[in-house]
Amino acid sequence: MNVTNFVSFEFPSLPQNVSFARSSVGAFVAQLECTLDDIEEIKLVVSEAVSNCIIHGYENDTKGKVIIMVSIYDNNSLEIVIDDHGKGIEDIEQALEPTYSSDSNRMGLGFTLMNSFMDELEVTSIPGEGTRVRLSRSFSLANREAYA
Amino acid sequence: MNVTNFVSFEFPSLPQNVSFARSSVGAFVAQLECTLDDIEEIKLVVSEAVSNCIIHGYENDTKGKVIIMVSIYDNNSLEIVIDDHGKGIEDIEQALEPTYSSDSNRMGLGFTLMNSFMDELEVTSIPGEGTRVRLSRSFSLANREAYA
Amino acid sequence: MEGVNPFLWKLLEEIRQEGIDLVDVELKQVRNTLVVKVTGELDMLIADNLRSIIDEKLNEGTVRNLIINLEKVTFVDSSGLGVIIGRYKKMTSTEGRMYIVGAKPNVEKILRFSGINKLIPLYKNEQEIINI
Amino acid sequence: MEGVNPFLWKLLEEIRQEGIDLVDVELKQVRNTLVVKVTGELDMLIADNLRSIIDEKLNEGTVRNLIINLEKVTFVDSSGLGVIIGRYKKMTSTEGRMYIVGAKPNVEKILRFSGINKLIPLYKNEQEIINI
Ligand SMILES: Nc1ncnc2c1ncn2[C@@H]1O[C@H](COP(=O)(O)OP(=O)(O)O)[C@@H](O)[C@H]1O
Ligand SMILES: Nc1ncnc2c1ncn2[C@@H]1O[C@H](COP(=O)(O)OP(=O)(O)O)[C@@H](O)[C@H]1O
Repeated sequence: MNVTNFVSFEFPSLPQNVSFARSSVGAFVAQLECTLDDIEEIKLVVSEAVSNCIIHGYENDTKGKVIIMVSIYDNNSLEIVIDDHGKGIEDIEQALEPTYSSDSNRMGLGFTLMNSFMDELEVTSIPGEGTRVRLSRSFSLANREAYA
Repeated sequence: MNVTNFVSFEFPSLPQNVSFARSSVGAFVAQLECTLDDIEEIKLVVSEAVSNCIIHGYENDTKGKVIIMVSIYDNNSLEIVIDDHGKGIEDIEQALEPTYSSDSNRMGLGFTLMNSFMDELEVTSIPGEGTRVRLSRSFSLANREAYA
Repeated sequence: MEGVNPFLWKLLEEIRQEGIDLVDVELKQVRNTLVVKVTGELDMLIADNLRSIIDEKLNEGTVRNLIINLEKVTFVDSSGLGVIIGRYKKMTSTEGRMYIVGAKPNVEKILRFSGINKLIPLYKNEQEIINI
Repeated sequence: MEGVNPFLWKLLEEIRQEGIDLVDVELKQVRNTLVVKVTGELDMLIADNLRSIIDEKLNEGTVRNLIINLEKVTFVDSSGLGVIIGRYKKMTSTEGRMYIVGAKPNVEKILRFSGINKLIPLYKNEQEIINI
Protein backbone atom coordinates (compact mmCIF):
# COMPACT_ATOMS: atom_id res chain seq x y z
CA MET A 1 0.00 0.00 0.00
CA ASN A 2 1.67 3.19 -1.21
CA VAL A 3 0.82 6.81 -0.64
CA THR A 4 -0.15 8.28 -4.00
CA ASN A 5 -0.96 11.79 -2.92
CA PHE A 6 -0.72 13.79 0.24
CA VAL A 7 -1.55 17.21 1.63
CA SER A 8 -0.91 18.83 4.97
CA PHE A 9 -2.56 22.03 6.19
CA GLU A 10 -1.94 24.26 9.17
CA PHE A 11 -4.22 27.09 10.25
CA PRO A 12 -5.27 29.00 13.37
CA SER A 13 -8.17 27.89 15.57
CA LEU A 14 -10.66 30.38 14.13
CA PRO A 15 -14.27 29.23 13.72
CA GLN A 16 -14.40 30.27 10.06
CA ASN A 17 -11.62 27.76 9.32
CA VAL A 18 -13.89 24.80 10.11
CA SER A 19 -15.77 25.39 6.88
CA PHE A 20 -12.54 26.01 4.97
CA ALA A 21 -11.02 22.79 6.34
CA ARG A 22 -13.93 20.55 5.42
CA SER A 23 -14.29 21.98 1.92
CA SER A 24 -10.55 21.74 1.24
CA VAL A 25 -10.31 18.16 2.44
CA GLY A 26 -13.45 17.43 0.42
CA ALA A 27 -11.80 18.85 -2.71
CA PHE A 28 -8.69 16.78 -2.08
CA VAL A 29 -10.40 13.44 -1.49
CA ALA A 30 -12.52 13.92 -4.61
CA GLN A 31 -9.65 12.24 -6.48
CA LEU A 32 -10.56 8.93 -4.84
CA GLU A 33 -13.02 6.68 -6.57
CA CYS A 34 -15.97 7.42 -4.34
CA THR A 35 -19.44 8.90 -4.41
CA LEU A 36 -20.56 12.43 -3.58
CA ASP A 37 -22.22 10.97 -0.48
CA ASP A 38 -18.87 9.57 0.63
CA ILE A 39 -17.32 13.03 0.24
CA GLU A 40 -20.15 14.56 2.28
CA GLU A 41 -19.37 12.07 5.06
CA ILE A 42 -15.67 12.94 4.96
CA LYS A 43 -16.54 16.63 5.19
CA LEU A 44 -18.73 15.91 8.21
CA VAL A 45 -16.06 14.03 10.15
CA VAL A 46 -13.47 16.74 9.37
CA SER A 47 -15.94 19.36 10.60
CA GLU A 48 -16.40 17.42 13.85
CA ALA A 49 -12.70 16.87 14.48
CA VAL A 50 -11.66 20.45 13.67
CA SER A 51 -14.54 21.90 15.75
CA ASN A 52 -13.29 19.75 18.66
CA CYS A 53 -9.77 21.18 18.36
CA ILE A 54 -11.14 24.72 18.54
CA ILE A 55 -13.90 24.23 21.12
CA HIS A 56 -12.33 21.66 23.44
CA GLY A 57 -8.59 21.66 22.63
CA TYR A 58 -8.18 25.44 22.62
CA GLU A 59 -11.37 26.34 24.53
CA ASN A 60 -12.22 28.84 21.79
CA ASP A 61 -8.90 30.62 22.06
CA THR A 62 -8.13 31.65 18.49
CA LYS A 63 -4.34 31.61 18.89
CA GLY A 64 -4.07 27.83 18.63
CA LYS A 65 -2.94 25.87 15.58
CA VAL A 66 -4.78 23.05 13.87
CA ILE A 67 -2.87 20.68 11.60
CA ILE A 68 -4.51 18.32 9.12
CA MET A 69 -2.71 15.65 7.11
CA VAL A 70 -4.53 13.73 4.41
CA SER A 71 -2.98 10.74 2.64
CA ILE A 72 -4.43 8.89 -0.30
CA TYR A 73 -3.30 5.31 -0.90
CA ASP A 74 -3.14 3.25 -4.06
CA ASN A 75 -5.83 0.86 -2.81
CA ASN A 76 -8.42 3.68 -2.95
CA SER A 77 -8.25 4.39 0.76
CA LEU A 78 -7.47 7.48 2.76
CA GLU A 79 -6.13 8.52 6.12
CA ILE A 80 -6.84 11.82 7.82
CA VAL A 81 -4.85 12.94 10.87
CA ILE A 82 -6.00 16.01 12.81
CA ASP A 83 -3.69 17.46 15.47
CA ASP A 84 -3.97 20.25 17.98
CA HIS A 85 -1.58 21.48 20.66
CA GLY A 86 -4.43 22.22 23.02
CA LYS A 87 -5.30 21.05 26.48
CA GLY A 88 -5.57 17.35 25.62
CA ILE A 89 -7.95 14.69 26.90
CA GLU A 90 -7.56 13.17 30.39
CA ASP A 91 -9.89 10.22 29.92
CA ILE A 92 -10.03 9.13 26.28
CA GLU A 93 -12.32 6.18 26.98
CA GLN A 94 -14.91 8.47 28.54
CA ALA A 95 -14.52 11.03 25.72
CA LEU A 96 -15.31 8.32 23.17
CA GLU A 97 -18.55 7.29 24.88
CA PRO A 98 -21.58 8.17 22.80
CA THR A 99 -23.35 11.29 24.16
CA TYR A 100 -20.51 12.09 26.57
CA SER A 101 -19.54 15.75 26.42
CA SER A 102 -17.58 17.89 28.86
CA ASP A 103 -19.75 20.80 27.68
CA SER A 104 -23.40 20.62 28.74
CA ASN A 105 -24.47 22.60 25.65
CA ARG A 106 -23.06 19.99 23.30
CA MET A 107 -24.34 16.60 22.26
CA GLY A 108 -21.30 14.38 22.62
CA LEU A 109 -21.93 13.13 19.11
CA GLY A 110 -18.65 14.12 17.44
CA PHE A 111 -16.66 10.95 18.04
CA THR A 112 -19.74 8.82 17.40
CA LEU A 113 -20.11 10.40 13.96
CA MET A 114 -16.39 9.93 13.23
CA ASN A 115 -16.64 6.30 14.33
CA SER A 116 -19.70 5.60 12.22
CA PHE A 117 -18.64 7.23 8.99
CA MET A 118 -15.02 6.09 9.00
CA ASP A 119 -13.57 2.57 9.12
CA GLU A 120 -11.10 3.44 11.86
CA LEU A 121 -10.89 6.11 14.57
CA GLU A 122 -7.88 6.38 16.83
CA VAL A 123 -7.48 9.08 19.48
CA THR A 124 -4.21 9.76 21.23
CA SER A 125 -3.63 12.62 23.62
CA ILE A 126 -1.21 13.97 26.18
CA PRO A 127 -2.99 16.21 28.70
CA GLY A 128 -1.51 19.70 28.49
CA GLU A 129 0.15 18.97 25.15
CA GLY A 130 -2.52 18.15 22.64
CA THR A 131 -4.64 15.63 20.83
CA ARG A 132 -4.31 13.58 17.65
CA VAL A 133 -7.30 12.08 15.89
CA ARG A 134 -6.53 9.54 13.17
CA LEU A 135 -9.31 8.55 10.82
CA SER A 136 -9.16 6.13 7.94
CA ARG A 137 -11.49 4.70 5.39
CA SER A 138 -11.22 2.64 2.27
CA PHE A 139 -13.55 2.66 -0.68
CA SER A 140 -14.31 -0.26 -2.89
CA LEU A 141 -12.58 -0.37 -6.25
CA ALA A 142 -15.72 -1.66 -7.94
CA ASN A 143 -16.52 1.59 -9.74
CA ARG A 144 -12.96 2.06 -10.85
CA GLU A 145 -12.81 -1.41 -12.33
CA ALA A 146 -16.09 -0.90 -14.07
CA TYR A 147 -14.57 2.06 -15.90
CA ALA A 148 -11.32 0.43 -16.92
CA MET B 1 -1.33 45.66 9.77
CA ASN B 2 -1.98 42.36 11.54
CA VAL B 3 -2.43 38.86 10.21
CA THR B 4 -6.01 37.84 10.90
CA ASN B 5 -5.97 34.41 9.36
CA PHE B 6 -3.41 32.12 7.87
CA VAL B 7 -3.10 28.78 6.17
CA SER B 8 -0.13 26.79 4.93
CA PHE B 9 -0.31 23.77 2.63
CA GLU B 10 2.24 21.24 1.52
CA PHE B 11 1.68 18.68 -1.22
CA PRO B 12 3.63 16.69 -3.82
CA SER B 13 4.30 18.00 -7.33
CA LEU B 14 1.51 16.03 -8.98
CA PRO B 15 -0.40 17.70 -11.81
CA GLN B 16 -3.79 17.00 -10.21
CA ASN B 17 -2.75 19.14 -7.23
CA VAL B 18 -2.74 22.32 -9.33
CA SER B 19 -6.52 22.27 -9.41
CA PHE B 20 -6.72 21.36 -5.73
CA ALA B 21 -4.34 24.22 -4.82
CA ARG B 22 -6.22 26.90 -6.68
CA SER B 23 -9.62 25.84 -5.39
CA SER B 24 -8.39 25.61 -1.80
CA VAL B 25 -6.72 29.00 -1.89
CA GLY B 26 -9.88 30.34 -3.54
CA ALA B 27 -12.01 28.96 -0.70
CA PHE B 28 -9.68 30.49 1.85
CA VAL B 29 -9.49 33.98 0.37
CA ALA B 30 -13.29 34.08 0.03
CA GLN B 31 -13.29 35.49 3.57
CA LEU B 32 -11.83 38.74 2.25
CA GLU B 33 -14.20 41.45 1.17
CA CYS B 34 -13.78 40.95 -2.54
CA THR B 35 -15.74 40.01 -5.63
CA LEU B 36 -16.04 36.61 -7.30
CA ASP B 37 -13.95 38.04 -10.15
CA ASP B 38 -11.18 38.85 -7.68
CA ILE B 39 -11.26 35.24 -6.44
CA GLU B 40 -11.08 33.97 -10.03
CA GLU B 41 -7.94 36.08 -10.52
CA ILE B 42 -6.37 34.70 -7.34
CA LYS B 43 -7.12 31.17 -8.51
CA LEU B 44 -5.44 31.93 -11.84
CA VAL B 45 -2.21 33.25 -10.32
CA VAL B 46 -2.03 30.28 -7.94
CA SER B 47 -2.52 27.95 -10.89
CA GLU B 48 0.35 29.66 -12.73
CA ALA B 49 2.74 29.62 -9.79
CA VAL B 50 2.03 26.00 -8.80
CA SER B 51 2.26 24.81 -12.42
CA ASN B 52 5.67 26.51 -12.61
CA CYS B 53 6.91 24.63 -9.53
CA ILE B 54 5.90 21.33 -11.11
CA ILE B 55 6.89 21.97 -14.73
CA HIS B 56 10.01 24.10 -14.30
CA GLY B 57 11.11 23.64 -10.69
CA TYR B 58 10.74 19.85 -10.64
CA GLU B 59 10.74 19.26 -14.40
CA ASN B 60 7.60 17.13 -14.00
CA ASP B 61 9.19 14.89 -11.40
CA THR B 62 6.31 14.05 -9.05
CA LYS B 63 8.50 13.51 -6.00
CA GLY B 64 8.93 17.23 -5.29
CA LYS B 65 7.10 19.27 -2.64
CA VAL B 66 5.14 22.45 -3.16
CA ILE B 67 4.43 24.71 -0.19
CA ILE B 68 1.82 27.47 -0.19
CA MET B 69 1.33 30.01 2.59
CA VAL B 70 -1.60 32.38 2.52
CA SER B 71 -1.98 35.26 4.98
CA ILE B 72 -4.96 37.55 5.32
CA TYR B 73 -4.41 40.96 6.89
CA ASP B 74 -6.79 43.23 8.77
CA ASN B 75 -6.67 45.86 6.01
CA ASN B 76 -8.41 43.44 3.62
CA SER B 77 -5.22 42.43 1.88
CA LEU B 78 -3.55 39.11 1.30
CA GLU B 79 -0.15 37.61 0.71
CA ILE B 80 0.51 34.30 -1.01
CA VAL B 81 3.93 32.66 -0.89
CA ILE B 82 4.63 29.64 -3.10
CA ASP B 83 7.83 27.67 -2.54
CA ASP B 84 9.48 24.76 -4.26
CA HIS B 85 12.78 22.99 -3.62
CA GLY B 86 13.35 22.47 -7.31
CA LYS B 87 16.10 23.44 -9.70
CA GLY B 88 15.77 27.20 -9.17
CA ILE B 89 16.10 30.07 -11.65
CA GLU B 90 19.52 31.21 -12.89
CA ASP B 91 18.42 34.51 -14.42
CA ILE B 92 15.34 35.90 -12.67
CA GLU B 93 15.26 39.10 -14.75
CA GLN B 94 15.03 37.07 -17.94
CA ALA B 95 12.43 34.72 -16.42
CA LEU B 96 10.23 37.71 -15.62
CA GLU B 97 10.29 39.05 -19.18
CA PRO B 98 6.89 38.77 -20.85
CA THR B 99 6.80 35.86 -23.32
CA TYR B 100 10.13 34.44 -22.11
CA SER B 101 9.96 30.73 -21.51
CA SER B 102 12.71 28.14 -21.20
CA ASP B 103 10.26 25.67 -22.74
CA SER B 104 9.42 26.26 -26.40
CA ASN B 105 5.98 24.72 -25.97
CA ARG B 106 4.99 27.29 -23.36
CA MET B 107 3.93 30.91 -23.69
CA GLY B 108 6.02 32.64 -21.03
CA LEU B 109 2.85 34.25 -19.76
CA GLY B 110 2.83 32.94 -16.16
CA PHE B 111 4.77 35.74 -14.47
CA THR B 112 3.02 38.33 -16.65
CA LEU B 113 -0.35 37.10 -15.39
CA MET B 114 0.86 37.11 -11.78
CA ASN B 115 2.21 40.63 -12.24
CA SER B 116 -0.97 41.91 -13.79
CA PHE B 117 -3.50 40.42 -11.40
CA MET B 118 -1.59 41.04 -8.19
CA ASP B 119 -0.26 44.29 -6.71
CA GLU B 120 3.16 42.85 -6.00
CA LEU B 121 5.21 39.96 -7.37
CA GLU B 122 8.59 39.07 -5.91
CA VAL B 123 10.67 36.13 -7.09
CA THR B 124 13.67 34.85 -5.18
CA SER B 125 15.61 31.76 -6.10
CA ILE B 126 18.79 29.86 -5.40
CA PRO B 127 19.79 27.72 -8.37
CA GLY B 128 19.86 24.10 -7.27
CA GLU B 129 17.86 24.83 -4.11
CA GLY B 130 14.52 26.22 -5.13
CA THR B 131 12.28 29.17 -5.86
CA ARG B 132 9.99 31.41 -3.81
CA VAL B 133 7.23 33.46 -5.40
CA ARG B 134 5.61 36.08 -3.18
CA LEU B 135 2.38 37.64 -4.36
CA SER B 136 0.31 40.25 -2.60
CA ARG B 137 -2.82 42.20 -3.24
CA SER B 138 -5.08 44.47 -1.29
CA PHE B 139 -8.77 45.01 -1.87
CA SER B 140 -10.63 48.20 -1.19
CA LEU B 141 -12.67 48.30 1.98
CA ALA B 142 -15.49 50.15 0.23
CA ASN B 143 -17.90 47.21 0.20
CA ARG B 144 -17.15 46.32 3.78
CA GLU B 145 -17.87 49.86 4.95
CA ALA B 146 -21.04 49.99 2.94
CA TYR B 147 -22.32 47.01 4.96
CA ALA B 148 -21.35 48.29 8.40
CA MET C 1 -0.13 34.63 12.90
CA GLU C 2 0.45 37.11 15.66
CA GLY C 3 -2.12 38.74 17.89
CA VAL C 4 -5.76 38.26 17.12
CA ASN C 5 -7.25 41.54 16.10
CA PRO C 6 -8.55 40.26 12.80
CA PHE C 7 -10.90 41.75 10.35
CA LEU C 8 -13.16 38.73 10.46
CA TRP C 9 -12.69 38.18 14.13
CA LYS C 10 -13.72 41.77 14.77
CA LEU C 11 -16.79 41.04 12.72
CA LEU C 12 -17.49 37.99 14.88
CA GLU C 13 -17.06 40.10 18.00
CA GLU C 14 -19.48 42.69 16.62
CA ILE C 15 -21.92 39.91 15.96
CA ARG C 16 -21.75 38.84 19.57
CA GLN C 17 -21.84 42.30 21.05
CA GLU C 18 -24.17 44.09 18.72
CA GLY C 19 -26.29 41.28 17.42
CA ILE C 20 -25.25 41.60 13.79
CA ASP C 21 -26.34 38.40 12.13
CA LEU C 22 -23.67 36.15 10.74
CA VAL C 23 -26.16 33.45 9.93
CA ASP C 24 -28.57 34.16 7.13
CA VAL C 25 -31.87 33.52 8.90
CA GLU C 26 -35.45 34.56 8.21
CA LEU C 27 -38.02 34.66 11.04
CA LYS C 28 -41.73 34.59 10.33
CA GLN C 29 -44.40 34.36 13.01
CA VAL C 30 -47.89 33.22 12.05
CA ARG C 31 -50.13 33.54 15.12
CA ASN C 32 -48.32 31.51 17.79
CA THR C 33 -46.08 29.58 15.39
CA LEU C 34 -42.54 30.76 14.67
CA VAL C 35 -40.94 29.66 11.40
CA VAL C 36 -37.15 29.90 11.31
CA LYS C 37 -35.64 29.58 7.84
CA VAL C 38 -31.88 29.17 7.82
CA THR C 39 -29.61 29.47 4.78
CA GLY C 40 -26.11 28.03 4.47
CA GLU C 41 -24.00 25.66 6.51
CA LEU C 42 -25.05 24.91 10.06
CA ASP C 43 -21.75 24.53 11.89
CA MET C 44 -19.98 25.99 14.96
CA LEU C 45 -19.37 29.31 13.19
CA ILE C 46 -23.05 30.16 13.13
CA ALA C 47 -24.37 27.97 15.98
CA ASP C 48 -24.13 30.57 18.78
CA ASN C 49 -25.58 33.27 16.61
CA LEU C 50 -28.51 31.14 15.46
CA ARG C 51 -29.22 30.00 19.02
CA SER C 52 -29.48 33.56 20.33
CA ILE C 53 -31.60 34.77 17.41
CA ILE C 54 -34.17 32.03 18.05
CA ASP C 55 -34.06 32.32 21.85
CA GLU C 56 -34.57 36.07 21.76
CA LYS C 57 -37.78 35.51 19.86
CA LEU C 58 -38.88 32.60 22.07
CA ASN C 59 -38.26 34.71 25.18
CA GLU C 60 -40.84 37.25 24.01
CA GLY C 61 -43.39 34.69 25.18
CA THR C 62 -45.69 34.77 22.15
CA VAL C 63 -44.40 31.61 20.47
CA ARG C 64 -46.06 28.28 21.15
CA ASN C 65 -44.87 26.16 18.23
CA LEU C 66 -41.58 26.21 16.39
CA ILE C 67 -40.85 25.17 12.81
CA ILE C 68 -37.24 24.98 11.64
CA ASN C 69 -37.10 25.22 7.86
CA LEU C 70 -33.87 23.63 6.58
CA GLU C 71 -34.68 23.86 2.86
CA LYS C 72 -31.65 26.08 2.24
CA VAL C 73 -29.27 24.35 4.61
CA THR C 74 -26.55 22.51 2.68
CA PHE C 75 -24.59 21.09 5.62
CA VAL C 76 -25.15 20.29 9.28
CA ASP C 77 -22.78 18.88 11.89
CA SER C 78 -23.14 18.15 15.60
CA SER C 79 -22.79 21.85 16.49
CA GLY C 80 -25.82 22.56 14.31
CA LEU C 81 -27.72 19.56 15.72
CA GLY C 82 -26.97 20.92 19.20
CA VAL C 83 -28.81 24.15 18.43
CA ILE C 84 -31.82 22.21 17.18
CA ILE C 85 -31.92 19.85 20.19
CA GLY C 86 -31.47 22.80 22.57
CA ARG C 87 -34.51 24.57 21.06
CA TYR C 88 -36.46 21.31 21.33
CA LYS C 89 -35.75 21.14 25.06
CA LYS C 90 -36.88 24.74 25.40
CA MET C 91 -40.10 24.11 23.48
CA THR C 92 -41.07 20.99 25.44
CA SER C 93 -40.44 22.82 28.71
CA THR C 94 -43.27 25.19 27.70
CA GLU C 95 -45.31 22.34 26.20
CA GLY C 96 -44.91 23.69 22.70
CA ARG C 97 -44.47 21.61 19.57
CA MET C 98 -41.53 21.60 17.23
CA TYR C 99 -41.13 20.47 13.62
CA ILE C 100 -38.37 20.34 11.06
CA VAL C 101 -39.23 20.88 7.41
CA GLY C 102 -37.45 20.72 4.08
CA ALA C 103 -34.25 18.90 5.08
CA LYS C 104 -32.22 17.89 2.01
CA PRO C 105 -31.22 14.19 1.79
CA ASN C 106 -27.69 14.71 3.18
CA VAL C 107 -29.03 16.83 6.06
CA GLU C 108 -31.89 14.41 6.72
CA LYS C 109 -29.36 11.58 6.90
CA ILE C 110 -27.57 13.28 9.81
CA LEU C 111 -30.86 14.17 11.55
CA ARG C 112 -31.88 10.51 11.38
CA PHE C 113 -28.46 9.30 12.42
CA SER C 114 -28.63 11.41 15.57
CA GLY C 115 -32.16 10.21 16.34
CA ILE C 116 -33.48 13.79 16.34
CA ASN C 117 -36.26 12.68 14.02
CA LYS C 118 -37.70 10.55 16.86
CA LEU C 119 -38.14 13.67 18.96
CA ILE C 120 -38.88 16.25 16.30
CA PRO C 121 -40.95 15.07 13.34
CA LEU C 122 -39.59 15.79 9.86
CA TYR C 123 -41.86 17.12 7.13
CA LYS C 124 -41.34 17.97 3.50
CA ASN C 125 -42.71 21.48 3.80
CA GLU C 126 -44.81 23.73 6.01
CA GLN C 127 -48.00 22.88 4.12
CA GLU C 128 -47.64 19.22 5.14
CA ILE C 129 -47.79 20.21 8.82
CA ILE C 130 -50.95 22.25 8.34
CA ASN C 131 -52.58 19.27 6.62
CA ILE C 132 -52.09 16.87 9.54
CA MET D 1 4.93 10.39 0.49
CA GLU D 2 7.14 7.58 -0.69
CA GLY D 3 7.54 6.17 -4.16
CA VAL D 4 5.27 7.32 -6.88
CA ASN D 5 3.25 4.39 -8.04
CA PRO D 6 -0.07 6.07 -7.40
CA PHE D 7 -3.52 5.13 -8.36
CA LEU D 8 -4.11 8.43 -10.10
CA TRP D 9 -0.61 8.65 -11.42
CA LYS D 10 -1.01 5.22 -12.98
CA LEU D 11 -4.14 6.50 -14.59
CA LEU D 12 -2.16 9.45 -16.00
CA GLU D 13 0.46 7.06 -17.34
CA GLU D 14 -2.23 4.96 -18.98
CA ILE D 15 -3.56 8.11 -20.56
CA ARG D 16 -0.19 8.85 -22.06
CA GLN D 17 0.56 5.34 -23.16
CA GLU D 18 -2.80 4.08 -24.22
CA GLY D 19 -4.58 7.24 -25.13
CA ILE D 20 -7.29 7.03 -22.49
CA ASP D 21 -8.84 10.47 -22.31
CA LEU D 22 -8.45 12.41 -19.10
CA VAL D 23 -9.99 15.50 -20.60
CA ASP D 24 -13.67 15.40 -21.36
CA VAL D 25 -13.64 16.36 -25.03
CA GLU D 26 -16.09 15.90 -27.87
CA LEU D 27 -14.90 15.93 -31.48
CA LYS D 28 -17.28 16.60 -34.35
CA GLN D 29 -16.23 16.98 -37.96
CA VAL D 30 -18.57 18.69 -40.42
CA ARG D 31 -17.02 18.44 -43.89
CA ASN D 32 -13.58 19.99 -43.47
CA THR D 33 -14.29 21.77 -40.18
CA LEU D 34 -13.37 20.13 -36.87
CA VAL D 35 -15.28 21.27 -33.78
CA VAL D 36 -13.58 20.49 -30.46
CA LYS D 37 -15.81 20.88 -27.43
CA VAL D 38 -13.96 20.74 -24.13
CA THR D 39 -15.54 20.37 -20.67
CA GLY D 40 -13.92 21.33 -17.37
CA GLU D 41 -10.81 23.21 -16.36
CA LEU D 42 -8.15 23.80 -18.99
CA ASP D 43 -4.91 23.57 -16.99
CA MET D 44 -1.63 21.62 -17.11
CA LEU D 45 -3.32 18.40 -15.97
CA ILE D 46 -5.25 18.09 -19.21
CA ALA D 47 -3.12 20.21 -21.57
CA ASP D 48 -0.94 17.39 -22.96
CA ASN D 49 -3.89 15.09 -23.37
CA LEU D 50 -6.00 17.71 -25.15
CA ARG D 51 -3.10 18.64 -27.43
CA SER D 52 -2.58 15.08 -28.58
CA ILE D 53 -6.29 14.41 -29.10
CA ILE D 54 -6.59 17.42 -31.41
CA ASP D 55 -3.29 16.82 -33.21
CA GLU D 56 -4.12 13.20 -33.92
CA LYS D 57 -7.25 14.36 -35.73
CA LEU D 58 -5.44 17.20 -37.53
CA ASN D 59 -2.76 14.79 -38.70
CA GLU D 60 -5.38 12.75 -40.58
CA GLY D 61 -5.22 15.56 -43.15
CA THR D 62 -8.97 16.04 -43.64
CA VAL D 63 -9.37 19.11 -41.42
CA ARG D 64 -9.10 22.57 -42.92
CA ASN D 65 -10.77 24.73 -40.26
CA LEU D 66 -10.79 24.35 -36.49
CA ILE D 67 -13.39 25.56 -34.01
CA ILE D 68 -12.65 25.32 -30.30
CA ASN D 69 -15.88 25.39 -28.31
CA LEU D 70 -15.22 26.61 -24.76
CA GLU D 71 -18.86 26.79 -23.62
CA LYS D 72 -18.26 24.22 -20.91
CA VAL D 73 -14.80 25.39 -19.86
CA THR D 74 -14.91 27.00 -16.42
CA PHE D 75 -11.23 27.87 -16.07
CA VAL D 76 -8.22 28.45 -18.30
CA ASP D 77 -4.62 29.30 -17.40
CA SER D 78 -1.48 29.76 -19.48
CA SER D 79 -1.05 25.98 -19.92
CA GLY D 80 -4.50 25.91 -21.54
CA LEU D 81 -3.76 28.99 -23.62
CA GLY D 82 -0.57 27.28 -24.80
CA VAL D 83 -2.58 24.40 -26.28
CA ILE D 84 -4.84 26.85 -28.12
CA ILE D 85 -1.96 28.94 -29.50
CA GLY D 86 -0.08 25.80 -30.52
CA ARG D 87 -3.11 24.59 -32.53
CA TYR D 88 -3.37 28.06 -34.09
CA LYS D 89 0.23 27.82 -35.33
CA LYS D 90 -0.50 24.41 -36.77
CA MET D 91 -3.64 25.64 -38.54
CA THR D 92 -1.98 28.70 -40.09
CA SER D 93 0.90 26.56 -41.33
CA THR D 94 -1.64 24.70 -43.47
CA GLU D 95 -3.54 27.91 -44.27
CA GLY D 96 -6.57 26.81 -42.28
CA ARG D 97 -8.78 29.07 -40.20
CA MET D 98 -9.39 28.83 -36.50
CA TYR D 99 -12.18 30.17 -34.28
CA ILE D 100 -13.05 30.11 -30.59
CA VAL D 101 -16.70 29.98 -29.59
CA GLY D 102 -18.70 30.19 -26.37
CA ALA D 103 -16.04 31.44 -23.93
CA LYS D 104 -17.57 32.39 -20.57
CA PRO D 105 -16.78 35.92 -19.32
CA ASN D 106 -13.93 34.80 -16.99
CA VAL D 107 -12.38 32.66 -19.73
CA GLU D 108 -12.85 35.41 -22.35
CA LYS D 109 -11.07 37.84 -20.02
CA ILE D 110 -7.94 35.65 -20.05
CA LEU D 111 -8.15 35.10 -23.82
CA ARG D 112 -8.27 38.88 -24.32
CA PHE D 113 -5.54 39.50 -21.76
CA SER D 114 -3.19 37.18 -23.64
CA GLY D 115 -4.03 38.81 -26.97
CA ILE D 116 -5.19 35.47 -28.41
CA ASN D 117 -8.40 37.15 -29.58
CA LYS D 118 -6.33 39.23 -32.05
CA LEU D 119 -5.17 36.03 -33.74
CA ILE D 120 -8.19 33.80 -33.28
CA PRO D 121 -11.58 35.50 -33.51
CA LEU D 122 -14.04 34.87 -30.67
CA TYR D 123 -17.69 34.09 -31.39
CA LYS D 124 -20.71 33.46 -29.19
CA ASN D 125 -21.57 30.17 -30.85
CA GLU D 126 -21.00 28.06 -33.94
CA GLN D 127 -24.06 29.50 -35.69
CA GLU D 128 -22.49 32.97 -35.59
CA ILE D 129 -19.51 31.72 -37.62
CA ILE D 130 -21.74 30.19 -40.30
CA ASN D 131 -23.60 33.50 -40.60
CA ILE D 132 -20.50 35.57 -41.42
N1 LIG E 1 -9.36 18.01 20.42
C1 LIG E 1 -9.82 17.83 21.67
N2 LIG E 1 -9.16 18.37 22.72
C2 LIG E 1 -9.62 18.21 23.99
N3 LIG E 1 -10.73 17.51 24.31
C3 LIG E 1 -11.43 16.94 23.31
C4 LIG E 1 -11.02 17.07 21.96
N4 LIG E 1 -11.90 16.39 21.18
C5 LIG E 1 -12.81 15.88 22.02
N5 LIG E 1 -12.53 16.19 23.30
C6 LIG E 1 -13.29 15.75 24.51
O1 LIG E 1 -14.10 14.65 24.14
C7 LIG E 1 -15.48 14.93 24.42
C8 LIG E 1 -16.38 14.23 23.43
O2 LIG E 1 -16.20 14.78 22.12
P1 LIG E 1 -17.35 14.65 21.05
O3 LIG E 1 -17.80 13.24 20.98
O4 LIG E 1 -16.85 15.26 19.78
O5 LIG E 1 -18.57 15.50 21.63
P2 LIG E 1 -18.77 17.09 21.84
O6 LIG E 1 -17.88 17.84 20.91
O7 LIG E 1 -20.21 17.29 21.54
O8 LIG E 1 -18.46 17.36 23.28
C9 LIG E 1 -15.57 16.43 24.40
O9 LIG E 1 -16.68 16.92 25.13
C10 LIG E 1 -14.23 16.84 25.01
O10 LIG E 1 -14.28 16.76 26.41
N1 LIG F 1 9.32 27.56 -9.90
C1 LIG F 1 10.22 27.68 -10.90
N2 LIG F 1 11.37 26.97 -10.90
C2 LIG F 1 12.28 27.08 -11.90
N3 LIG F 1 12.10 27.91 -12.96
C3 LIG F 1 10.98 28.65 -13.03
C4 LIG F 1 9.98 28.57 -12.02
N4 LIG F 1 8.99 29.45 -12.34
C5 LIG F 1 9.34 30.01 -13.50
N5 LIG F 1 10.55 29.55 -13.93
C6 LIG F 1 11.28 29.98 -15.14
O1 LIG F 1 10.73 31.21 -15.57
C7 LIG F 1 10.28 31.11 -16.92
C8 LIG F 1 9.08 32.01 -17.14
O2 LIG F 1 7.97 31.55 -16.40
P1 LIG F 1 6.50 31.92 -16.85
O3 LIG F 1 6.41 33.39 -17.09
O4 LIG F 1 5.54 31.37 -15.85
O5 LIG F 1 6.30 31.22 -18.25
P2 LIG F 1 6.16 29.67 -18.69
O6 LIG F 1 5.69 28.89 -17.51
O7 LIG F 1 5.16 29.70 -19.79
O8 LIG F 1 7.50 29.24 -19.14
C9 LIG F 1 10.00 29.63 -17.11
O9 LIG F 1 10.04 29.27 -18.48
C10 LIG F 1 11.12 29.00 -16.29
O10 LIG F 1 12.32 28.97 -17.01
